[in-house]
Amino acid sequence: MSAPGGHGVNAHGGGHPGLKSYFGVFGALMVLTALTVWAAFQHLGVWNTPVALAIAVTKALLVALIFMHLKGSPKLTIFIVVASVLWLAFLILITVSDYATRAWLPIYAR
Amino acid sequence: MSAEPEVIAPPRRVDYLNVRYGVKSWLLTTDHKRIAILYLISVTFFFAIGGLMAALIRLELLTPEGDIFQSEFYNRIFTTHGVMMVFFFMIPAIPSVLGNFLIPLMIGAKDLAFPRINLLSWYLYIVGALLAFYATVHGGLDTGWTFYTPYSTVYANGWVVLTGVGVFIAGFSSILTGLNFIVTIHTMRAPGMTWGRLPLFCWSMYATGIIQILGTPVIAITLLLVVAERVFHLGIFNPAQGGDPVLYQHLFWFYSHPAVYIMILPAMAVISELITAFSRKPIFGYKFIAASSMAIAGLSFLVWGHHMFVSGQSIYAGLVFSILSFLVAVPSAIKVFNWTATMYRGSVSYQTPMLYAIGFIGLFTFGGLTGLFLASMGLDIHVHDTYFIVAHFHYIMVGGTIMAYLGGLHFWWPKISGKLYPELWSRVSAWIIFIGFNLTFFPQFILGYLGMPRRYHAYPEEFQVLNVLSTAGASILGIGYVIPLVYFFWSMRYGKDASANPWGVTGLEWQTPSPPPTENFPETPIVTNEPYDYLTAAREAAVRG
Amino acid sequence: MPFLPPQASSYAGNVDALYLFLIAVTAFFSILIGALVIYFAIKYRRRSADEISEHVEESRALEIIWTVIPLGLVMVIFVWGASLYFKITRPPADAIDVYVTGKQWMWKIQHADGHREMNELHIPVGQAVRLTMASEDVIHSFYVPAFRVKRDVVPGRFSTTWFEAIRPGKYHLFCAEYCGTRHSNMIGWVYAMKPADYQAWLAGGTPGETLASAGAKLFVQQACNTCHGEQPGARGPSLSGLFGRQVHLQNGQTLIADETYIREAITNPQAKLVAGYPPIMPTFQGLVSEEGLLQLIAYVKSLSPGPSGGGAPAPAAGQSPATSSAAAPGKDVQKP
Amino acid sequence: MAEAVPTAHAEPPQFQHHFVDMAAQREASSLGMWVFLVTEVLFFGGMFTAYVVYRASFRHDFEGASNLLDIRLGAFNTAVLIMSSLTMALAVWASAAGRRKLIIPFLLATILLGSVFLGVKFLEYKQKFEHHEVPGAHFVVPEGLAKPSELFFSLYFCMTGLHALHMIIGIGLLSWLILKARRGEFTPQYNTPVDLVGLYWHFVDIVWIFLFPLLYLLGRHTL
Repeated sequence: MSAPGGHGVNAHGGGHPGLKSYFGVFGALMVLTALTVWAAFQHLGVWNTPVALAIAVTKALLVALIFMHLKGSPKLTIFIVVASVLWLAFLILITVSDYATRAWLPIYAR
Repeated sequence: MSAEPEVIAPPRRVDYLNVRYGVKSWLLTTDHKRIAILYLISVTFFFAIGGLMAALIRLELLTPEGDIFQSEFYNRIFTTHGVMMVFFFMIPAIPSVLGNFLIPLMIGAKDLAFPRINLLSWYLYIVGALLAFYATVHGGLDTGWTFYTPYSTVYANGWVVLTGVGVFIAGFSSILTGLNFIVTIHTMRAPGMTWGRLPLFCWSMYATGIIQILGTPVIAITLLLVVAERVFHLGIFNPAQGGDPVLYQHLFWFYSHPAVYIMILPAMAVISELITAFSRKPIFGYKFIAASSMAIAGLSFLVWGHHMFVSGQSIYAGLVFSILSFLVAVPSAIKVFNWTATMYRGSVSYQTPMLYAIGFIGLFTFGGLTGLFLASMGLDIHVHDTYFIVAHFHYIMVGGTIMAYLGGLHFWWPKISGKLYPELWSRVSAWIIFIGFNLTFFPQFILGYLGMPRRYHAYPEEFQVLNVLSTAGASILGIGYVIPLVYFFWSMRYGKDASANPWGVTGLEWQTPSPPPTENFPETPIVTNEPYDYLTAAREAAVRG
Repeated sequence: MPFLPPQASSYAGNVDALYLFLIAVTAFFSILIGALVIYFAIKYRRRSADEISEHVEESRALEIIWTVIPLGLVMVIFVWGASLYFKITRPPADAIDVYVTGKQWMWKIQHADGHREMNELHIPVGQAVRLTMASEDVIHSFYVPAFRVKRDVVPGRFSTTWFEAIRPGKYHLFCAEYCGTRHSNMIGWVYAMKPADYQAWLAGGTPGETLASAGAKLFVQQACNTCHGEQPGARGPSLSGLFGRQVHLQNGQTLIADETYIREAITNPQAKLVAGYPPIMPTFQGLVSEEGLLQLIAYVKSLSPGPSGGGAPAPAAGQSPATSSAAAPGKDVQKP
Repeated sequence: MAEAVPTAHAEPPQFQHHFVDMAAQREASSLGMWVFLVTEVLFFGGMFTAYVVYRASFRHDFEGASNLLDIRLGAFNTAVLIMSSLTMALAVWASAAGRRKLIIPFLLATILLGSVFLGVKFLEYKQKFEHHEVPGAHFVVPEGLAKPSELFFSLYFCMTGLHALHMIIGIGLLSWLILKARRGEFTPQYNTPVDLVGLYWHFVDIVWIFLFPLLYLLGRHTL
């Protein structure tokens, strides 16, 4: 599983993304930050939060895949990252489902 | 001390115990076996504290009126019993004592992946536990081990902050142990030790590690918020300032239900090993037991709402939690059926570990089935927060985890100490524990359904007979637990020396001398045959013999 | 059965039926597993030190059997438990209202017609009783074992539950959620009485001011009527007939106006803004005590038709609370 | 990780003996770090859950309180943190590519940017103290908002405070790296500490990437 020791190997054998991709990601992150600030002031009605979250997720993916060289990491590492996000989703969504469905019940039995 | 025997002993073999002496060699060790011994001692100490509190509770409940202690003091006693037992005994016990000692041995590794983080994990445990112990000695707290808000954040006056910080720090010890197990099992298996040949002990420990990693941080942040709310008067869970106590319960039980699987999965790990070792037969349904450990690890995170059926949680969320709570019971049933099937046409011996294993199967089955009462929403309304619940989780924790912990300690004691424990005394204490346990907790099922609430200092007269029975059982149970402590110490001095494989069972840990050298194996073993393959082991022994 | 508490409420029998079924299931499987384990331990005991057992082939069929059967069984128990839960949580329409306030270490109980009791609750047999509960400090839990009813009383919101006594008697009332030093003294009695005895008890006590009329006074005193009047074009939504009705919110959601919604509208009005009305209502959090909130809820419920309106006096027809300066509306006039 | 033990074959001095070879040690270290980051995700996750639930309950107060935060400082801080992520990634690249002379400058740049971030954070906190927006005894409910706005500030201080604490720990780790780099310990065969601290730093940046919109931007469209 591990590449032979040598030039440019990182902690788990995956090759290092080149310099160009680092600066590319940096630029993209800056643009996305400006975009999310701009988007926050637009009246998108119910879409404001989803847009802000989508941009944040994109930025997080950029940092994770390139800066944290998740792209090219062994499948196990990617599986671990996905598991953590999934468990966070379990925690948030199931807790929110309790609050969302509290008012559904009619007061008296039919 | 008796006179030294005249005969000159043969040159002593160097093992992990006699390789170095002195306090520093223990307090700065990175050898997973020595760290397991450090955990064994500290975990036993806090079990004794929790056990003492249990004795005081049972003493007080002999009479309907609260006449031995003030209410305030009684509340602090049962809170200390809960905190000490849950956070400082049940959760660390099997993983950090048996898991630490055995996982490297079972997979043919020299040590865990991160030996120094393993020592750090012990120090975090000791710092956290001593903080909580300091709080207990100076008065303790009276919030219950669940720290429900707004009582714990606004109304309670006791060492909530210090105990919360202690549990917070001990939580990181659990995280680091889980992290060490996961990485070790992934990266340090001996050649030939594929996932399909991994002992079931390691499978369950791996599943426990996953729960420790994914669950513990949530209670860490929840306790931090409770401490912050008490210190800085924030209103995060205080309804007067807009906070919601039910949200605290969601965050608390998101960890605390998987935590009960952190307690039972290691017990299942030990039982899988004991049943196949003492039936001298390959385990029945290896893949199914391993898969059900992983299924439990996954499903255990989706069921926490069954603690909140009556606390104002929405009915539809309750439906989801109830159906998932029933689903998580199925893997446990699969394991019990597979263990029973393993004994079929085996060669069953009645040595003490097997007595504990058989006791475990009976009590865990009964305890697990009473869980179905609590998962069904309609019935939980009546039995929630009564002694029915107390009896259920004691059947699982005491009848299950502690029986398995004792069984495991007896089974691997020759490997840990190099000495054999006294077989007669251990069988006697096993029976005493079994009888004492049932007499203590079975009456509590009846008390619970009759309606006696939990955490009551005084109770109506009609419950007294059952409570007296329970206290009688508790005294027997207490004696039963002291006996092993005595003869384990006795065996270290006077026990017969143990061979590498005193039980004649398979497993890499039995192919290295007892007690093993610091580097576990002279040279890294190559695994060739399937796990628990007694036929091949016997054929090879015949060829060698 | 010596091991069951008295079956004193309408659904106690159903709960015990599920309980006995589960006891049967537990006994069956425990005995099955226990017998098998002991039988195997004896029949296949080790006869010689180095005896090796023959190989037993794993059977996938057996594995499937003892996965599917438990799965089917637990699903049956789930459906039974869930249907029982639905039956237990929703009161029949003709339930009378009782208001309970949990306070550190006592139960303050108020009947709709003004009777007040401490740690005691007198109810008629054969009549459904609906509890609207609030807590003034920490979480308590109203628990009557004989009725198989338990409901946490969470501070900051209303909790409701109901029961219908079917056998006269004196039954324990416990607080089931740990609430501090005298948690085990926060107990009391529920007296289920034959209707005749209940009426005698009612006549005996001198009812204080009814909750609804106290609520009406508070409604005027807090100047709620300046916005929530009956006249068209009022700045706040009309409250008559509100309880139990569908409410359409500004963000498109619709929900049923129950106690929790009305309480939230008082303590945190911005949370659920009603469609078609400006969000100008100030919060009354801290201005109205728990008692006051109970009274306002009782008053609002008295404005809507249905049983809860029956017992409580309602303001005279046509004379809306907005305009009535006199605080004591007529006692028996039904609101249209 | 670094007590130097001379070995026979060509493994670097930091090789731990209970591993099979250096590659296995690297793989284990990286796996261990990622598993640790999982616990960090759920550690912050608890507070995000509380935030999501309370924002749904008190939408108006949360949006109003969020508009009181200084968006210029927030955006500037986000940019600073992204830049520090770049310099951190370059430090990891330099250590892996054997460009020893560049390691320390990039680490210093990361520490500098981190300190700038903390400085701005300190400025914001001081501003809040002056405006009585700190929850507790002398919290003043901003006009036009109700009591739950204090809940917003409680969550604001808990989340950004814990994030700042993680930044301080990160800066401590970076300084430890500089000490090791000065001793010339990092070679292309052994740059694990730099890589692991890099993973930690990028994670802390990701947390801020989510904190910024949720805390600062959620109510701006209502202005």
